[in-house]
Amino acid sequence: MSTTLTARTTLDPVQLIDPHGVRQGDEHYDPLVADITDARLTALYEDMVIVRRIDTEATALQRQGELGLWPPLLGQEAAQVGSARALRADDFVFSSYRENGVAYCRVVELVDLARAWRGTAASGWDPFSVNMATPAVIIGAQTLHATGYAVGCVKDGVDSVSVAYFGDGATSQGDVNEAMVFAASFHAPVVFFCQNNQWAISEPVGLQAVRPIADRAPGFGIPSVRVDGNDVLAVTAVTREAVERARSGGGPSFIEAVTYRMGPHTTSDDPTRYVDPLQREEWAGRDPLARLEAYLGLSESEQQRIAARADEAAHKFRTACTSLVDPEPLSLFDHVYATPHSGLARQRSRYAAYLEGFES
Amino acid sequence: MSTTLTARTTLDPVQLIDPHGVRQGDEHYDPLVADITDARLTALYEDMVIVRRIDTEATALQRQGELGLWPPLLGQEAAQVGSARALRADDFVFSSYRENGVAYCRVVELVDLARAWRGTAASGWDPFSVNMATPAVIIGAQTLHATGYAVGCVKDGVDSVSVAYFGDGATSQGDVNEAMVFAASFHAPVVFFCQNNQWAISEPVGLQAVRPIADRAPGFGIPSVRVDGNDVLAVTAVTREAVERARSGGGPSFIEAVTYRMGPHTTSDDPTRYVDPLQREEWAGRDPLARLEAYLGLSESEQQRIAARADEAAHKFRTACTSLVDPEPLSLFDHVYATPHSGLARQRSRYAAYLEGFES
Amino acid sequence: MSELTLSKALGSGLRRALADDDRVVLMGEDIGTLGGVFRVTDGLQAEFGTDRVMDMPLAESGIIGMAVGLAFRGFRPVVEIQFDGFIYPGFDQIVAQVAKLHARTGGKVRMPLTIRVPYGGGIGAVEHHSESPEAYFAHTAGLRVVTCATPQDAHTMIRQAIACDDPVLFFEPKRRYWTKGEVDEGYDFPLGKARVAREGTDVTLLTYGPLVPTALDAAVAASDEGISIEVVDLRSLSPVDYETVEASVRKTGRVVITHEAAEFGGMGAELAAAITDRCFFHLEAAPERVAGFDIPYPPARLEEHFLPDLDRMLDAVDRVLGRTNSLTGWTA
Amino acid sequence: MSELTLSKALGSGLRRALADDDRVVLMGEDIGTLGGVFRVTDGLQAEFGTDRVMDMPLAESGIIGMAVGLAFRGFRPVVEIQFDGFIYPGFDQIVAQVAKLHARTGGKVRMPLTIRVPYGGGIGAVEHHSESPEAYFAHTAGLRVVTCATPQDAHTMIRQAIACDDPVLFFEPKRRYWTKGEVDEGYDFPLGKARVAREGTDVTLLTYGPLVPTALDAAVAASDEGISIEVVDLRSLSPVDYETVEASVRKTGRVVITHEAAEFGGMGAELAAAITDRCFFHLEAAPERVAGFDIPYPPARLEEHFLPDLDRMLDAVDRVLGRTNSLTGWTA
Ligand SMILES: Cc1ncc(C[n+]2csc(CCOP(=O)(O)OP(=O)(O)O)c2C)c(N)n1
Ligand SMILES: Cc1ncc(C[n+]2csc(CCOP(=O)(O)OP(=O)(O)O)c2C)c(N)n1
Ligand SMILES: [Mg+2]
Ligand SMILES: [Mg+2]
Repeated sequence: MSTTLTARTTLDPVQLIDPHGVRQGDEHYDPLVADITDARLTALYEDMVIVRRIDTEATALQRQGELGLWPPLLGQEAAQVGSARALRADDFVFSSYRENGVAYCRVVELVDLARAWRGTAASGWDPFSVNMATPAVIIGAQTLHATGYAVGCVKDGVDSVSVAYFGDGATSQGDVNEAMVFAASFHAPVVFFCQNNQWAISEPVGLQAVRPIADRAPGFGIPSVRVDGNDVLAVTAVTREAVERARSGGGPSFIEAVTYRMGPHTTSDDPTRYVDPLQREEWAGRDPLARLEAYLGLSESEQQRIAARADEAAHKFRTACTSLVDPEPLSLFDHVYATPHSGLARQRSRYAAYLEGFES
Repeated sequence: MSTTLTARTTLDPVQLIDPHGVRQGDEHYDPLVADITDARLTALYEDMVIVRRIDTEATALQRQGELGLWPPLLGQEAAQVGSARALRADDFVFSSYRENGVAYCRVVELVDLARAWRGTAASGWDPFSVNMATPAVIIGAQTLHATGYAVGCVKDGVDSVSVAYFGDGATSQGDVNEAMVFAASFHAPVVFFCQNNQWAISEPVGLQAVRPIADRAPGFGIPSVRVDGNDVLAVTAVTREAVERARSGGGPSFIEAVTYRMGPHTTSDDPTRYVDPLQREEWAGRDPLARLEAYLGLSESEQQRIAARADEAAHKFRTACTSLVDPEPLSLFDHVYATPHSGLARQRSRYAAYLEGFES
Repeated sequence: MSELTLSKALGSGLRRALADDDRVVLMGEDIGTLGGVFRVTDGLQAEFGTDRVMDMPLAESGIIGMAVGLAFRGFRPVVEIQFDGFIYPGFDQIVAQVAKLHARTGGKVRMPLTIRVPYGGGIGAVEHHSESPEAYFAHTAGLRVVTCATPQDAHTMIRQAIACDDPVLFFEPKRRYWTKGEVDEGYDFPLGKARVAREGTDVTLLTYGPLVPTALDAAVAASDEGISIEVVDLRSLSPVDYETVEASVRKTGRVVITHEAAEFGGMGAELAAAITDRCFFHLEAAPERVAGFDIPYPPARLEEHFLPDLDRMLDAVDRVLGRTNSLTGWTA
Repeated sequence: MSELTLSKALGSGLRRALADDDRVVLMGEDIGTLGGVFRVTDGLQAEFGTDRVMDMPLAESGIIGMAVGLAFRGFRPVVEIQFDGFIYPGFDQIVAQVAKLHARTGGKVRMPLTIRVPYGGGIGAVEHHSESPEAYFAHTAGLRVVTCATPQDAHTMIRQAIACDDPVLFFEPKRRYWTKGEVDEGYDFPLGKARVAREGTDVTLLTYGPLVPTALDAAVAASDEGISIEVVDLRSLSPVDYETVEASVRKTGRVVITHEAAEFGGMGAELAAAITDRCFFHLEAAPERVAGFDIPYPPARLEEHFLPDLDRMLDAVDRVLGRTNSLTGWTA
């Protein structure tokens, strides 16, 4: 297997539905998605539409001053939905900041996606309620957490697996490489899911890697595969394979989902400074949603139904977001420690007294 | 070329003289060492004998309390001498702490090898006088320095190259992996020379890498080769190839020299706790010196001449080492900064006054 | 003389350094085409080429480690760390290599690195983007640590830092990047010299970097109440210019120290301890610290409470003066 | 009760922790077969298996990052860093993840990690093997920092640290590993409580970890000269037990603080500043610091000059007492 994967790696990424919506037969991967009927594919499409719609709404909210910042996932919907939908509820996800589509599939409450970016909380949700850690902003750090968690699953004798999401830029960080060392060494049931969206802010992937990213893992003893990250079916297939390998004691895997960041790095970014519009246009022709539309040939009413659901989600998101209130000043001191800390307790009471001084 | 190397990598290491002293023909590598006559091979043998003799002397000095610690290189003479002798004087070496054989070849003064271990100085020599940095004790850090230096050579338009020496254990560190990322990205004229001596203190190499170490580099876009590290001729050949590649604009290379640490990690270590004596014995049968003795069939007088030179070096080393005197107390404050620092100047003068207090 | 933002003043300082010495190289993430996320290096790659202004792979340890290698080769690398909170992956290379190589080699190897770190809060950012890690580096022997508060100082000091043969951690107060001020390229002073930003007689208000403007505002507000505050902008955190500090404290007998970093073990601790040691019999009251709380930098909607502001500074001023607080009516 | 070395007292504490709670896992380089380079974990892998006592690949960031993941899964990882100077590659994971995850997640994710760090000098070692990095961590909100000085405390405190739901940096005074003392496994006290190691009335000598025995020796020497020194062993550096410290300083009115770490920005700075703040009108003299110099840890043949010793402590005691120095005849 690892040979098959390695061979694919450097050459053509796995693709099951091409940019024109044409289904590509694949001996190896077709059986892995045999259960994905058109109805289920439509559900994946719906996920992607909703995720994109929320993302657009978030960008609008940022422009209106309701969010401090937002990192759009535009263009990466298939990579996120296709992989996240291949997981079991008891699997655990460690992600970076752009994985709002993954979070959506983990059933994170919409409002929870906004908290950190609105600045009302350091992060959005209870990781254990959805089995997904809140985003790691320090690039690459979460890949080690995923590895440790996976080793913990083995220790606990459960067959849950963990998935680490990270970007192409992250692959340069020591932590990501150490994660591969440790995962291989401990045969950890972890899936490294790299969304190669071609950019680390303004830096093209070529600065981070002179070979396809997926080529790196085999040298660590980790089978890898390169997949068309804009093909939700192919992403599902390779993720299922990797998750199944992990679950059945086959150890770690590495997936490079080749995709494109169609928007700015964040709402603060000005990609016109560095993105070649021709390149972007080329990638626009590989849009993950468009190809499913072509493939599925959904009726207008079906399209409208989905759009309405997406608008509803966006509306819900907006309302919840704008009604988020600022935390109490003294909550500053909460949860820094799990157990009492005399130094902090003193600081808290002094600040409380100081604030009271203003009131009286 | 990178294909050839990759193929070799996982399979049999390059070997030109086998453990029994039998010359193995190799289409690819023979031409690279065509100039190495038996006389020159004898010189390499002499280097190895001297290096081993100094190493033994250093261990004895440590046992006698003249050195605080010593990291023996026993068993790794061919890897160190074979590679170091493939360099030009203007190339620059960044090493770890065990590379005393490399330092010897860079013409580091013998006494300078002892300073740090005797505790009379933080490190031994002026890096620019021999074009070799003093050892990096933090595992793996030097690989990045080598990469930066190599990029500097390109900027300066010179064809010097840099070589980073490190161990099998070091390959787990983020820094070593980042060094490969950066070297590949900047096409740096650097040679990564990993002495896989099978151990990182008590940890077998299998804990750090589930695949041959040399397999890791190609994924970063760096050609690699696995060589019999106890075969000085083969080590010379592969190092020459890598250095030449770097010098001629071909970018970085990675060499895994497969060898064995025949002694303890350092004189503080107790390898009986973890080394399988059978494994050690097996490696004793692959001794780098023995095979050259068998191959060269040196006369007794020649052997004696070499032994005498080695004894002389050991004697010189011992005398110089034991006559190293303790530094002046106030030298504590020297060279912390290159330019005056008011805080430290004050501390120095206060301590000087304090010491004077004792005298009066 | 021209009026520049602090960001542009740094950029013009970098440009001068690049032009004056061809061993100067700039390294960092997104500093090339993009000109850095704060645009400090805007236009420099276009002017000096990719060889002098290098976009680096995304790995701080790698960037700093490579800069060390370049310094071995005689270059003067200027590294940009994108935000304060991203310096930690490079901490080992800074603390174990950059700081120690000169001493390790008995002065043979120089490490004239400048490591630029946009730091501090007040910009409404998410986690890791508002930190003040200066104390870690000030506690590290072998490093110099400086920070600027005005466009003029930004320009002058970045050039001083690059010219210095020692490694310099150069902290840039990111929320002041857009502050404008006159910049005279010819202006200079010794690296490490503190600045009396405003003279006063009752209390010394000691600060640096992003809080200097706030301290000056506090001094203005206090003067309305008849309190004369002397504001000292330290500029250098290692070493500290104790000559200037002592002169001020001996005059006022009272000192308030303020910074954004967490109070416990922050620069304020060292300053308070050293001032007490040096000026014990001149002190009318214990030095007061007004600092960030000992918590991770909070979410944006709480940062106004975390950051020392005019009120908290004046509250402390009142305390060292033994006065009922003029704003809160609250007594020490 | 049994007489144990400090190293063995730690080992027995770890054994108890492993036996008492099956979520405890030990992780580190060479801690398995070898039992750690200081033999603290000797025999534990044989007893508890490779699943509970794990030799880890050589990468500190990886080890700590993996421990974070295990903590997410409900484990209580105990990480051994081989020597003080090797903690820096793991600094980012400690400062940006371990310290902040509980706060980041509003208390949802606990990080009950214990990070064991053999620290300090005096063992004649080469570079990076004698450092005292405690101040970096004490300045980092979200961490607890403790250090032990006796076999009893070593045993008790390592168990406290492992049982604590917060991350604890546990500093072990490596040059005291072979000190012997009685250990009662049943003895306990609240984590963070300081210890008056010797009562006295004239001067408070405040210290922790490796210098506690030296401070006690100094107290004995001083008593011969009629000076009564109270030695306070802090045990916890974050938080500091100021109740105990204040009580002592209010009694003596004079304080000397001593540690091996560099003086500038070290723990002594925080202690001096806080004591001055809390006890200003009780202080007869400014707090004195006796610390390592602001230099990289020196080569072994110079370390006796670097390390605070009895003479330097007594010299400072004389200074806070305004006495001509009894040993050097030198006056402050
Ligand atoms: C350690 C660290 N260094 C720098 C940054 C600043 N930064 C944030 S995102 C980013 C680019 C990340 O690129 P990639 O990994 O490809 O993810 P993407 O943003 O494309 O999803 C950078 C440099 C950071 N967050 N952490
Ligand atoms: C960052 C760091 N962590 C841990 C150590 C402690 N240590 C010193 S040598 C060593 C093993 C190194 O193994 P390897 O890289 O294979 O080199 P070898 O000793 O075999 O030559 C370790 C763990 C260190 N020096 N630096
Ligand atoms: Mg990317
Ligand atoms: Mg080794």
